[in-house]
Amino acid sequence: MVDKVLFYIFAGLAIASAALMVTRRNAVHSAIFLVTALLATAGIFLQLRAEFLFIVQIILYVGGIMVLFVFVIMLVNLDVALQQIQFARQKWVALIVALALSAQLGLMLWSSEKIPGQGIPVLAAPAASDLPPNSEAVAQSLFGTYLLAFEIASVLLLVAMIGAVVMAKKEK
Amino acid sequence: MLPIGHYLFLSAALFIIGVIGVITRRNVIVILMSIELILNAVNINLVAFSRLYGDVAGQVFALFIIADAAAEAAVGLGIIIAFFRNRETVLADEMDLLKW
Amino acid sequence: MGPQHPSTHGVLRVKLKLDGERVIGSECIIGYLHRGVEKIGENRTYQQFAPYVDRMDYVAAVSNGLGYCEAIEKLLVVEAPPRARVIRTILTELQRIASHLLWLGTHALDIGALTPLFYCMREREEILKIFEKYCGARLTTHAFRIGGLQYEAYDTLEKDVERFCRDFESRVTEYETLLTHNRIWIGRTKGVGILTAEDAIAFGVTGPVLRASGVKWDLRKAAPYAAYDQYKFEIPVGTTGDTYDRYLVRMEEMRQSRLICLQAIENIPAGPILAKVGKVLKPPPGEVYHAIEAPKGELGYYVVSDGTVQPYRVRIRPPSFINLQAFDRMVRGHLVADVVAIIGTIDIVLGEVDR
Amino acid sequence: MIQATMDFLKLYWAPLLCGLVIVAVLPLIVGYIVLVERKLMADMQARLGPMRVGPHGLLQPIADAVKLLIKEDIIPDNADKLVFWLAPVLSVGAALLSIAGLAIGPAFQIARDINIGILFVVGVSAMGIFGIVLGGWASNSHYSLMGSLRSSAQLVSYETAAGMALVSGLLLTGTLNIKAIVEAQYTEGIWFGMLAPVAFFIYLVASIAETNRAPFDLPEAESELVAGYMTEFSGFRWSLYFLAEYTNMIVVSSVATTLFLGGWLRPFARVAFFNFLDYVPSLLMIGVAGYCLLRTPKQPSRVQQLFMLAVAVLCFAVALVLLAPAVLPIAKPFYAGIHGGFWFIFKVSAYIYFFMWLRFTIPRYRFDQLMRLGWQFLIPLSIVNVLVVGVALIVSSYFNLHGWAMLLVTTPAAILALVVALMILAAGQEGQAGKESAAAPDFYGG
Repeated sequence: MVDKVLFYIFAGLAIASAALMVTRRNAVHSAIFLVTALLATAGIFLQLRAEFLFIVQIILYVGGIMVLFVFVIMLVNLDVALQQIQFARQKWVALIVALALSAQLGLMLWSSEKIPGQGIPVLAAPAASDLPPNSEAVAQSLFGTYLLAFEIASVLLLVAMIGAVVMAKKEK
Repeated sequence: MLPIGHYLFLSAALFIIGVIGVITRRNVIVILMSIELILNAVNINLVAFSRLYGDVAGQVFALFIIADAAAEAAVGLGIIIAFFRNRETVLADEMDLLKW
Repeated sequence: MGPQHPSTHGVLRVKLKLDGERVIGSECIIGYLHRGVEKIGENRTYQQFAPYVDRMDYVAAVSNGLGYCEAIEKLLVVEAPPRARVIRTILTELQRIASHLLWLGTHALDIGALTPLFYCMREREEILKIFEKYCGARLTTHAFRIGGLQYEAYDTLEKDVERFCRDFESRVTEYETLLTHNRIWIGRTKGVGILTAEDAIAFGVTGPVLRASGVKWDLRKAAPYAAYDQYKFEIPVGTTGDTYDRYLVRMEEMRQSRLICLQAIENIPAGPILAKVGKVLKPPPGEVYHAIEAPKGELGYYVVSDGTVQPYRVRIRPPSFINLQAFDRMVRGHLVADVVAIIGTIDIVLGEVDR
Repeated sequence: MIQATMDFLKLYWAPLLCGLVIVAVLPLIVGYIVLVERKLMADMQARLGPMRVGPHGLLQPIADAVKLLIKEDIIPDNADKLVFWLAPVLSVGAALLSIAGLAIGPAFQIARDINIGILFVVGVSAMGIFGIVLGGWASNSHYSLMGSLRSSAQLVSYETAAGMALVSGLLLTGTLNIKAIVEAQYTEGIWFGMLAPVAFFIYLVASIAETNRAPFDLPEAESELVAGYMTEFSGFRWSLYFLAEYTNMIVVSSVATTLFLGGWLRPFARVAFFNFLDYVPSLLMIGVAGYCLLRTPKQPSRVQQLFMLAVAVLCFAVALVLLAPAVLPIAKPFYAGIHGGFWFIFKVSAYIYFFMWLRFTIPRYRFDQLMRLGWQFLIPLSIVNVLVVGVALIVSSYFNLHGWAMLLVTTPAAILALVVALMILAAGQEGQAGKESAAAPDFYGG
């Protein structure tokens, strides 16, 4: 019962703040709403018993990336960006794309119950208690089966760091 | 653990809002933010299925996506700063010159 | 940095030209505390002008008074009696310690160390008590008269000064332990605001700032006045002329002043305290320039008399005003945070700069 | 629906209640920490500190709180209302939320043993940066924007150093759960601060920088930035920031106590010889009560004497409560809870005392020195330290040494880390000497 209530709170919060983020004129306001959306998603991770991901999401996404975003928004002095109109003319194009997308996804969700065998396997999810302690499990698989992927990801981060530094360096 | 449909619907909604954001907004920073939102929608799906099958691989993959999002944000913002310093603008429309 | 600013030791406005964080150029705008002391001097009698002199460098009022009185005595070709000269030396040296204490407290506060300020104030309180017992006033004392002293030394003067000097030595070492070898203090002051010896001489900078740049010049030795020729003391000299050296020079000066006081109170000669100077002073027409070593530097008085009761012209050479000129050379190339440290280290008092 | 909420309440009434108590009591605790700080500062500076409100200024925090509440709440014109309101709330929220993860004693923990304990606390307190950045931005004055950018840059860079220091600490514990960490220190019989002294030192320095205090309180105490990001906030909003800063201080010191100083363990917890230490807490409180009794007659006014008497009686009662488990057999089960709580609070206050002590004695770093220290010295050192502690652990598990014996391996490891630190320093120094411009201060000269 608690799960259901929690899920609806977080889901509603996520969708509302995502919508607000897209529509806000002021970049800082949209950044704040994105932060609320990210926190709501973190809440959903928690509801799905993925605590490690919950805390990684908070530290890395909200504590790291969003701070970077707010930094850049402040460095790009706001008054210049504000006067420029924020919304592109392709409003209609966006609407059509959104409708097509939602139709497709809706069809997929709806059809899953109807057409036997194709839909999503409705399994009984394992009870929360017998799940292995989350962070240990993540650690085992991260450094066990996916060690190579882990190394590649670290190389990727290294490249990104170098790129960012080169990009943003002041030409002496 | 609610039936999986709820999570799918939620991530679909977030995905759509992200796409709308990318298309309609002119401010490059907000476009980058919408891309972050799309990545987040994907994460929800991954974690939902990993919880459904009880296999933690989904969460590990979500971890990699977050790492990638961090890398992408860092480079993206670097480009924006470099670009803003030259052209004093942050709007996607005005980034039309191939060589500024 | 506006006139009303927490760390500019009074009303000094500094216009900084910045490139990001670095200071490219600076311009000091003064005059906020200009009271036209010199113009007032021209229509006051010699005795009446003496209290104005204390209001100039309000942190070291006693040495201002000493400079002015000795200049007029030179004009009148009158010699203050030996007893008056010794007591004058003691009081001036105490004032030097008090002025350096105030400098140390505020300078350390600007750089962030909170506690030295209160320790310095505690010591300075002792000195001000001695002044109060002697001449009734703590800050603008007007302790001296032309030709000697107004008040006889109160009976426990020797004992008070001796008690103060006895435990002052441990206090100075206390400040040293707090600051001198403190890595952050060194980081903030070493190599900051460097003034080479040539620049110092070119700018006409005097006092501890000059001595820290390596030039061994102190009026108490070069042109001894009052009773300084009777006492032995060294002149501390720095090497690189940065903020850290100025800090060391001033700390050493406090110790030397303490030695002078100890030597002085051993034998205060008996005798009159006021030379025979008439009620109405009419110095013969002529001019005199007399300079003394004030805590901030060379404080000079150029007095022109036209034979009447009032001086024709009184020109005062304030050390702070001239040290301030070297400020721009020192600040160039430093960060904004260093500007605060540099203002502190040249130890200026705006009353003296603006007059 | 009611039935659902009923069992929800039955399940979670304890944490909800504790959460409520914490949020109510915390401003008072912070108020008294501020009073202690002012008294300590005065004591070190040969003066008395607040004496006027209540005996020995004991009622000063209440007076401050009331003053802050009734102060006029100025909002700068064309400031961004939403963000201006949100920033301090975000800051305090993050700080209070991270308190929930902490464990005061074995019994008293709001979020009952979350699997990711310490990480949760560090992660959530990382959210505080938003409060500062947005606060600086919302009051749209150039100075506070610069101040907020500087302080958030400082926070972000020192968080990495603190994080890496925690990692090397967590290598020893093997788990993130706070209760398990302290139990691990109990089984090992030695505090991890001794096993990984370099990590403890790095975390100490990084935590000072993270809470914007002592030599690193640059952004708000800088002479030309006046009060940094807090300038435009007045009255209640400012007190929220103030509350956030002190709560962060409590959080950071309790994380350090849990991980490095053995949480709620009595020093030498397992050694029977030191059992007399159980009586120390109550003796201490009796001493305090005695001192208060001594001072009561000297109080100027009647009401202050009564107040002092009340304080004395209170301390005496606490002494009795502390004495009970050590003496009476029936109170044995409460032993861990009460004594644990006392030792935890004792260690946290010792840590905070060190914070304050630093603040009064040493001057302030300049911003570029501060960042240089963070990036060029602390972060590389903490990474090297993780490596060194890891190697030490493998070696000690190879010889399966435990407890004090592990010191044989970890102390050489610590010395190795220090040698590396000196090398980093020396390298840093050449870099300085290389730069010819007079402006670059000789960072580690003398």
